[in-house]
Amino acid sequence: MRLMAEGLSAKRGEDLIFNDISFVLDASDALVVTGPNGSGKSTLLRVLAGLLHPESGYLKLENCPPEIGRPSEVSHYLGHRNAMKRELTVAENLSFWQRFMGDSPGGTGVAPAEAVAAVGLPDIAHLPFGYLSAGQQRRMAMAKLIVAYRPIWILDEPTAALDAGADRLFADLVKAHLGRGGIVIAATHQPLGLDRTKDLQMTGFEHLAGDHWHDA
Amino acid sequence: MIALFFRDLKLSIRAGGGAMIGVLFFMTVVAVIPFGVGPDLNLLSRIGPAILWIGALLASLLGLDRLFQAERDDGSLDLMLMQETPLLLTVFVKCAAHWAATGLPLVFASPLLGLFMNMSELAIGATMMTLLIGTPAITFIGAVGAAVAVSLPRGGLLVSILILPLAIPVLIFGVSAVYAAIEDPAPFLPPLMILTAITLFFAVIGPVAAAAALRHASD
Amino acid sequence: MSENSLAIRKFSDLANPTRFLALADRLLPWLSGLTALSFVVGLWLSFATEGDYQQGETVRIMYVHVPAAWLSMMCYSVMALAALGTLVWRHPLADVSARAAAPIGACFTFLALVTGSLWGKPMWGTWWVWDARLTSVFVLFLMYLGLMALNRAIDDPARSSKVSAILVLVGFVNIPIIKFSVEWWNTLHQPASVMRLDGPTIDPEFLWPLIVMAIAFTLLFFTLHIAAMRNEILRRRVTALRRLAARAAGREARAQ
Amino acid sequence: MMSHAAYVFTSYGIATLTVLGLIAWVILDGRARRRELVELEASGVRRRSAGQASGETP
Repeated sequence: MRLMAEGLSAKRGEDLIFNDISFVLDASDALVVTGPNGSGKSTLLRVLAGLLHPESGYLKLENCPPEIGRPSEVSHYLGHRNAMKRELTVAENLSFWQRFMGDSPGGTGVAPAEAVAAVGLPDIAHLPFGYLSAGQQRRMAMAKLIVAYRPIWILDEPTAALDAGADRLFADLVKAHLGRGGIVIAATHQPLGLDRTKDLQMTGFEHLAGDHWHDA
Repeated sequence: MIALFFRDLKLSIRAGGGAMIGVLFFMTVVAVIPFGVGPDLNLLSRIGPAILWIGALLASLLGLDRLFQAERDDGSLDLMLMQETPLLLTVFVKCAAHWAATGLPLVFASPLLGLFMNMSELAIGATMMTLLIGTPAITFIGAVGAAVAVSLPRGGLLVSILILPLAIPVLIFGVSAVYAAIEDPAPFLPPLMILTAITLFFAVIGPVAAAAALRHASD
Repeated sequence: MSENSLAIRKFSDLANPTRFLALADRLLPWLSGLTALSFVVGLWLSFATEGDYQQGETVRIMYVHVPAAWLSMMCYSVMALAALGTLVWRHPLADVSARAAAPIGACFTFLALVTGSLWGKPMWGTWWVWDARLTSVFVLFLMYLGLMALNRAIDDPARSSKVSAILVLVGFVNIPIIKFSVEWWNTLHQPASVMRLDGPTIDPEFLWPLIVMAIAFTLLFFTLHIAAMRNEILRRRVTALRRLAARAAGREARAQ
Repeated sequence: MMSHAAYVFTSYGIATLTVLGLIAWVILDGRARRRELVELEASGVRRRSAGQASGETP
């Protein structure tokens, strides 16, 4: 499994956020995207997750099973929001995502109960999601990553609302995933505590790309 | 897909869900009409089917903007866009769940309100049948409006303005089918068949346009 | 214009707003002159011919009403074409033309409705009659208002162009259904005692003013459409520059 | 009841009013945009290509 990005660039509205970004990620590689606020980290991750059409450049998956159309079909995306319903209990949320997403070829997800234990909150799976604190909710969102197997993980500031203990726990999860030959792309400020990672420094605002409106 | 259907169903029945609001709004609208129109029964029985249909149309328009807005607010819309299963199917299942949660209760509430309108059994039966066939069409068109207005702050009001002109044929054929059933000369079947055709037509156009709109609206 | 700019070059050089502006500036004086001329001829013709034996003077309303109704339909088809332009060929100016055409289309539809009802008063005795054609034009008017409300609600043109294009196409697909259902509805509720709207069979004497007025209206539409597109481009240019100013100010603040 | 000619006159009157309204809207809108553009130019916001040397590539 190899993820290749060539000359990616993306626009938000009229502004060009980043230009000509390329990288290659092999199995058990980790890419940490750093950069000041508003430098396009989240935009890049949304492009990688297929949620935003890149203005130019392309994203390709190599030596992966043929029926995979877009890289986004085999990737998890953990954004700022937790994608969990407040009224449903944690167990219902997790089992829904497990049945809805299903497993990508080459791996199987763990049972919700096991996933909740893996993030260190085994006994509150029956509570409605709205009752949990921000840190607990973030951990449950991470539990969603292992409920359904996806080789590529795209994480947007995963450790935002987490305390030190949870950080270490999350780093173990990521290490375990990399150990199984997965790929991780994380946009974060604090170091993830991983040893071998590739780095991508986002420079930020390129220039106003909507030039055809105000150009000569 | 079935998981999504039952989850949405569970969600709309749970506390925050929109199921009850639609039916209550439908009842209040229909209950208020006689106060405006006056209590004479034969007038009410003549306009009964039309009032029921207009009430059902407005009630289903009411709950529509929450269709995608809730998903977008908590981030699950992003995950749905990424999945391998075509977005079209996901939108279709969400519409079916929304219809089951809000449309179906309207159909079950209509006989009770039919009595309010002093409608004959035949008219109540015909209204229920046409509502059963017609309300899914409104949900499917409404899905397009909801998808278009998903990224707008006050999208809710816009949905009904955008969708009303498109829902007029459904209203026309629904009510004309009921009147055809009541007055003998006019045949009941043709308007009903056309109504079914419109529902099937929107069952295709709705999800296709809504999926395209969602894909473009995700910034 | 830097060649490797990211806007996608499409079939004609019109894709570049600046060349479009230059073309518009050259074309508009000619077009407005032609429109004025055809209006003068049209009005003269429509008033020179004597009234119809049955309807008397009111037939002259037809010379305004029928072209306005045609225009409202033509304008929606122009918008549907523009919607295709945005979605299929990703033409940057397509959304501009759709956004510029909406208010004009709405005004023509409003005109068709008003003149229709003014024509209905002397002949059918009521201001508004639920004739099949009037009703479907009214529904079209509602769709125009919906589209204008949508365009106004989404402020960021880049994101809203595709979404409103989809809605225009969905509306366009629905026009035949609405037309059919209104025809059905009209015949159901009202036995066809209503006089056909298009009045007497058109004999050549009325045909000429009608055709000339139709041409005049069409020219008027294109003049207004190009001028409105020019305004829309200028409006986007202003927003782009304002964003540039904000961005530049932001950078200086960071630089100090 | 208004005489027939009155209807014709009113309908043409409304038609001209609407058309004039449209033309006025287009002209005024255009002028307002140009005024804004002039203000922006005056306030030092250079159009990207008009301002800097042409050498700068995006």
